Amino acid sequence: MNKHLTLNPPIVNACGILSYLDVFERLEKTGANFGAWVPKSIGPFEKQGNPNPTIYNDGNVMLNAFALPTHSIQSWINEFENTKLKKPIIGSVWGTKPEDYQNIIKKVDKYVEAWEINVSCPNKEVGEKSLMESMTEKIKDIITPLRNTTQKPIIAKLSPNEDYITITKSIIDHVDYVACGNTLGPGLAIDIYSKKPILAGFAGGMSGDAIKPKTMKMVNDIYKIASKKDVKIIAYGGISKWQDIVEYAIAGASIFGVGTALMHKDTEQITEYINKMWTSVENYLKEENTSFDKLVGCLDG
Amino acid sequence: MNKHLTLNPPIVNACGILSYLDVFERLEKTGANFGAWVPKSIGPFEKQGNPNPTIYNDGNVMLNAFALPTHSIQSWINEFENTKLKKPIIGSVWGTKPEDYQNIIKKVDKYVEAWEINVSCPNKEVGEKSLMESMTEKIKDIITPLRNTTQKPIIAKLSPNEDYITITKSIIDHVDYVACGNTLGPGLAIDIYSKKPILAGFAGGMSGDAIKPKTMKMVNDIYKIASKKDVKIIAYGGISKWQDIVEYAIAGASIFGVGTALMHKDTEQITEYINKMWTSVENYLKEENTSFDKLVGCLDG
Amino acid sequence: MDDKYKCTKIKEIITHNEFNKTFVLDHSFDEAYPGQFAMVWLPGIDEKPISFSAQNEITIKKIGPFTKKAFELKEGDKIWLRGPYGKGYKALDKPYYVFGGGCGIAPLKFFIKKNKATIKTVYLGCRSKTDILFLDDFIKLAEKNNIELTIFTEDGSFGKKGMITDTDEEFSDKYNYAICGPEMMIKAVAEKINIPKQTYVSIERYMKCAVGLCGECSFSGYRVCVDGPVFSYDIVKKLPHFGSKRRTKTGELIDM
Amino acid sequence: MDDKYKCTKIKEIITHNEFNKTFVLDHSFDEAYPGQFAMVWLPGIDEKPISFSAQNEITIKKIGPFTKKAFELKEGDKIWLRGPYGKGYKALDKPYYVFGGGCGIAPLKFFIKKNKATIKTVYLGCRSKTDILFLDDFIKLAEKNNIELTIFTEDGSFGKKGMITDTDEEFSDKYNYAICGPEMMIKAVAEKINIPKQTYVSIERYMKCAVGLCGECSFSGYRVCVDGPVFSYDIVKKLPHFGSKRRTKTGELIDM
Ligand SMILES: Cc1cc2nc3c(=O)[nH]c(=O)nc-3n(C[C@H](O)[C@H](O)[C@H](O)COP(=O)(O)OP(=O)(O)OC[C@H]3O[C@@H](n4cnc5c(N)ncnc54)[C@H](O)[C@@H]3O)c2cc1C
Ligand SMILES: Cc1cc2nc3c(=O)[nH]c(=O)nc-3n(C[C@H](O)[C@H](O)[C@H](O)COP(=O)(O)OP(=O)(O)OC[C@H]3O[C@@H](n4cnc5c(N)ncnc54)[C@H](O)[C@@H]3O)c2cc1C
Ligand SMILES: Cc1cc2nc3c(=O)[nH]c(=O)nc-3n(C[C@H](O)[C@H](O)[C@H](O)COP(=O)(O)O)c2cc1C
Ligand SMILES: Cc1cc2nc3c(=O)[nH]c(=O)nc-3n(C[C@H](O)[C@H](O)[C@H](O)COP(=O)(O)O)c2cc1C
Ligand code: FES
Ligand code: FES
Repeated sequence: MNKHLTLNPPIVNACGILSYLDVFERLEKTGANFGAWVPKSIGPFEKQGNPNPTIYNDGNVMLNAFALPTHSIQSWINEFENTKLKKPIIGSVWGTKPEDYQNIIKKVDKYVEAWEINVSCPNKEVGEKSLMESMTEKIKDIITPLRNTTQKPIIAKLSPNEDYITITKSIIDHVDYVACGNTLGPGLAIDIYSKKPILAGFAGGMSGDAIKPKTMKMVNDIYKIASKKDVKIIAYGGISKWQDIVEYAIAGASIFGVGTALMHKDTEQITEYINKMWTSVENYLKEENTSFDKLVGCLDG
Repeated sequence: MNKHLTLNPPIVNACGILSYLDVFERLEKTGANFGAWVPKSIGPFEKQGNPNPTIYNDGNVMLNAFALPTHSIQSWINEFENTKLKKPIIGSVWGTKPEDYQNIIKKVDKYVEAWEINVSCPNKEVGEKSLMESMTEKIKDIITPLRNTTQKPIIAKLSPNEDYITITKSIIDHVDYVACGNTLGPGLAIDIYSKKPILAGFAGGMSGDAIKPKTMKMVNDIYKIASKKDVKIIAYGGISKWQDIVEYAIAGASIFGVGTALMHKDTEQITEYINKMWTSVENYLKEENTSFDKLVGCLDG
Repeated sequence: MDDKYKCTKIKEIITHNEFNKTFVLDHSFDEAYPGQFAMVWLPGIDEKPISFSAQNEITIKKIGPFTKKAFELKEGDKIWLRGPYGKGYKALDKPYYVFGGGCGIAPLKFFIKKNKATIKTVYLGCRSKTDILFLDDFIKLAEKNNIELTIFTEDGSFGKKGMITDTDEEFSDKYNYAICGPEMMIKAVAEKINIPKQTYVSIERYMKCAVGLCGECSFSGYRVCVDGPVFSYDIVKKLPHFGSKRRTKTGELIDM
Repeated sequence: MDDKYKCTKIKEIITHNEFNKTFVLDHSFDEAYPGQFAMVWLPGIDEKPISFSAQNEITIKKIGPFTKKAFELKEGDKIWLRGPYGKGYKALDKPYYVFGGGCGIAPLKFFIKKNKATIKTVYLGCRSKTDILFLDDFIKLAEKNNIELTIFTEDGSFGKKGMITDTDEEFSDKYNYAICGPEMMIKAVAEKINIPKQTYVSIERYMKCAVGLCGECSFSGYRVCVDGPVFSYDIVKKLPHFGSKRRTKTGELIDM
């Protein structure tokens, strides 16, 4: 029997967006009704990530090349110890080898309700190789031992840039959720006056509305495998309006992460935006005379 | 010595856009200054492609699942025989096996100035398998014999969805150009009221502004290989303003194809739009005190 | 600009005769003007261009698989449209003569309602009385707005007996002329009028994208979806495909 | 809305002293208002938040690698900015007292120029006369617009000798208060005024995205780039990080 979360509403922030517990607390105080919070991916060693520019929004696509800045596990624990958050926390973790994941999960396990295993960041640090090469075997080796590391639900966050069907099949018996997906690409933006790449990290993962159709296909492809194994889907990719949530639900997702769409919004605006989003989904369910459970995966095609 | 085209300006329509010789003639008569014309991909047997809807534009991304409709080679030849086009024609060809490509090229060779080898369409026809699986070996087998089939420049149009670096290396000695790239994805769009996929072909290739950063990365990655072998690059993907042409040139491209950006434009509007685009590039070159040749591939990063 | 579908409901169905139905929609396309069309989608079936016969109305003639499916729709059913698309009939400086034949009558009803004051004369031509769509509307519109209305039926079951081209009226360049109907009828009427610069006609070709990209709807190189469907007859009459050639779903150019 | 860079040229450089320069730009950010900032990019180097000191002006204090590089720029050189970002100082119902310290004087010059009629009094506090940026502008602005101007220098080289908090003026709730400067100075001045609801202060934190996404600039959970940089002191004074904690480039929360 797989373990699933009951989130109310089933909306979370995408990992790397808002990022810190104090930001989540501020949003809870303002009344923002997220169903759970996903702090920035925790890594095995302190690092600053890339210098600025770390993002570039050309009006159509968001690129980011943060390259996973992270502080020490101890200073993360200090933050977890002191938090007054009411909603559950989904921990995100990254590493360069299976032991990294296990070590972090062991140390931080008691502070979170589920673990999102980030094996899909497409970004590189300047001069470095890719932080995580998403090869099937490597991902399998990372994910498989984790059932012995934690009792919490395990979410594999996969990349839309890899052969995600083969990867999903190789891990499906060891996870409770598949998260589809991380950023697309990576993509390159060039400044025509300096003739240099805009991002200090050269290329960056693509996110926002622009990637939605690709992630939608990924959700539906993986749903066809996962639904037979009691594995659920989290959708991340270009969710910006209530219709996107409905669309992802029809494709097979049951939790929805909002990332790039929160851009340019202050605390009050995020609160209003998120709360209206779920109300609108509920109105749709009423009008269409259906339920959320019936909607999930009902794609007729 | 590789064979290269001299196009003035180095701007073409993307294949599958405008598509027919009479449309190109109309644009020439109206004064639209394209440097060459690329008719719809010619295939080995008559087929209608998918039923409608064949496109879906959600405002951020264009999806299409035409699935390569094509009429008989003889009726293509009739059109070529009767055309009054002044600008050169770049033939596009697709098939399901190497012989398909060779047959079509032999029959149509005298009407075109170059051949674009489409080995990258991500679309499927309803109920069919993918029309072309872009596996490295298959592409190599398609491209390699073509030097013996035609004396015209050979352009391999590759997909951004595959391991294009490995593919490029396998064919680089047998082509004059690499075209980057075909549509991304494919992506899925779902109608939330019918709960059906919008495209009759289920999923569709993504195009337009949304895919530009990915194709830009592809152009630059392939330029690094191709520039050592006297192979040039054609850029297709989200070109919608003169700045995009400059950006692709800096990344390494020397011919530029415009597709989705022509959406919603009538004949007069396309004419004005295209003619202004190249003038603006020339103004930039003057202001920046540089030349087009110096620009190509000058990315400093 | 996006090309999203508007999913709306059918408020009312007007059955004109065995082959023609008008679907009144819940949603009004306020930007639509006469001569423009929508891409009408029936999920799982197909999607086809259909002209607006009012801002919230389309009129469909049953001729093949898609239109047959449309005829199975009931009041209250959902229907999907994207658009409006294309160039329609414009209100110009001079008053109009309007000529409608067959199913082409429907968009002209929209044109006349929108431009009552600038319509001088309406000619309608049909096989028989039952084929005259919106007959009552036309009669009322003509009476109220002082519009001359002349109707020809081939079988003489209403109005004058004969073809629309049987009129012996002389046409002057003090007027504009709008024609909508089968391509052969357009040709015959426009030649009879013989003032091509002031004559506007609506052309149909097979459509896929409807946004000017695919070229499938090419009419001697004009893309009907963006350059038309309404063209000046001055352009149309010189085009080799006019009344003669069209492209099929494969893109092949064949005789009409 | 996009976040593209505006590549503009440096029209003029004003060297205030060893550590402060103002860059006058060819391009005017017409939407920018006082207290807002731009992300200033030097390609190949880094990108940092800098406040507008006019619609076409930024003032930079040399303190580290980025600002050092900026100081190497010459007139005519290109410079890249995106923005304006954040919430600035608003013109409100009641007239303003304005308090500027150190580099914080620059954005306040912009505020005063934009809102001349509603400024009652300006206090500036600096270590020494050479540190008072835009001194001539302030004197002229004060004279022309009947604004009281009081300047404190720690070494007494201009105006009154002492700290800005050494004033013995009594502050009433008939006014609004704008403070810009180092966090400790903000705290001292705001506590002295003691009318938090009518006091607006500008906060700095390390920034990466500047569009509210990454959370790096969190100031007790407020994202300075979108919720600030200008906040009501009523909010700020209750925040545990005020004057006490900031996040580093790794995201770690450390003592200031
Ligand atoms: C701009 C435009 C506006 C239109 N407005 C209307 C309208 O208001 N009401 C309406 O009923 N129909 C209209 N049509 C035509 C309508 O799109 C077709 O009748 C419909 O596509 C037929 O679909 P089907 O599957 O029922 O029949 P099909 O099997 O597709 O067609 C049946 C027969 O009609 C011919 N045909 C189909 N489409 C066309 C075409 N576009 N041009 C010429 N011949 C064709 C076919 O060759 C075949 O012989 C319009 C078409 C265009 C291009
Ligand atoms: C909203 C906002 C507006 C600003 N406006 C201006 C301005 O108008 N003019 C100007 O000169 N500077 C301004 N700054 C500060 C400016 O961004 C930093 O001084 C600059 O980033 C320093 O870069 P550096 O590489 O030169 O030095 P760094 O090596 O990055 O910094 C040198 C020292 O300053 C500290 N520091 C750096 N940035 C900050 C910060 N944001 N908050 C607190 N301490 C910091 C570091 O810890 C270090 O001790 C502003 C900052 C913000 C957040
Ligand atoms: C600025 C930024 C930082 C991100 N950081 C992380 C991260 O640390 N870990 C991770 O798993 N995903 C990260 N992502 C990916 C997002 O969680 C999400 O998968 C992706 O952005 C797609 O969702 P969106 O289109 O709603 O933004 C980041 C994305 C952005 C834009
Ligand atoms: C409607 C449509 C039809 C297309 N048909 C073809 C085709 O037949 N052959 C081909 O090689 N590419 C085809 N493409 C891909 C384009 O040539 C081009 O590579 C892609 O759309 C990216 O360019 P854009 O973003 O400018 O549209 C098609 C694209 C679209 C949108
Ligand atoms: S239908 Fe007109 S161009 Fe595609
Ligand atoms: S700098 Fe990223 S949220 Fe403020």
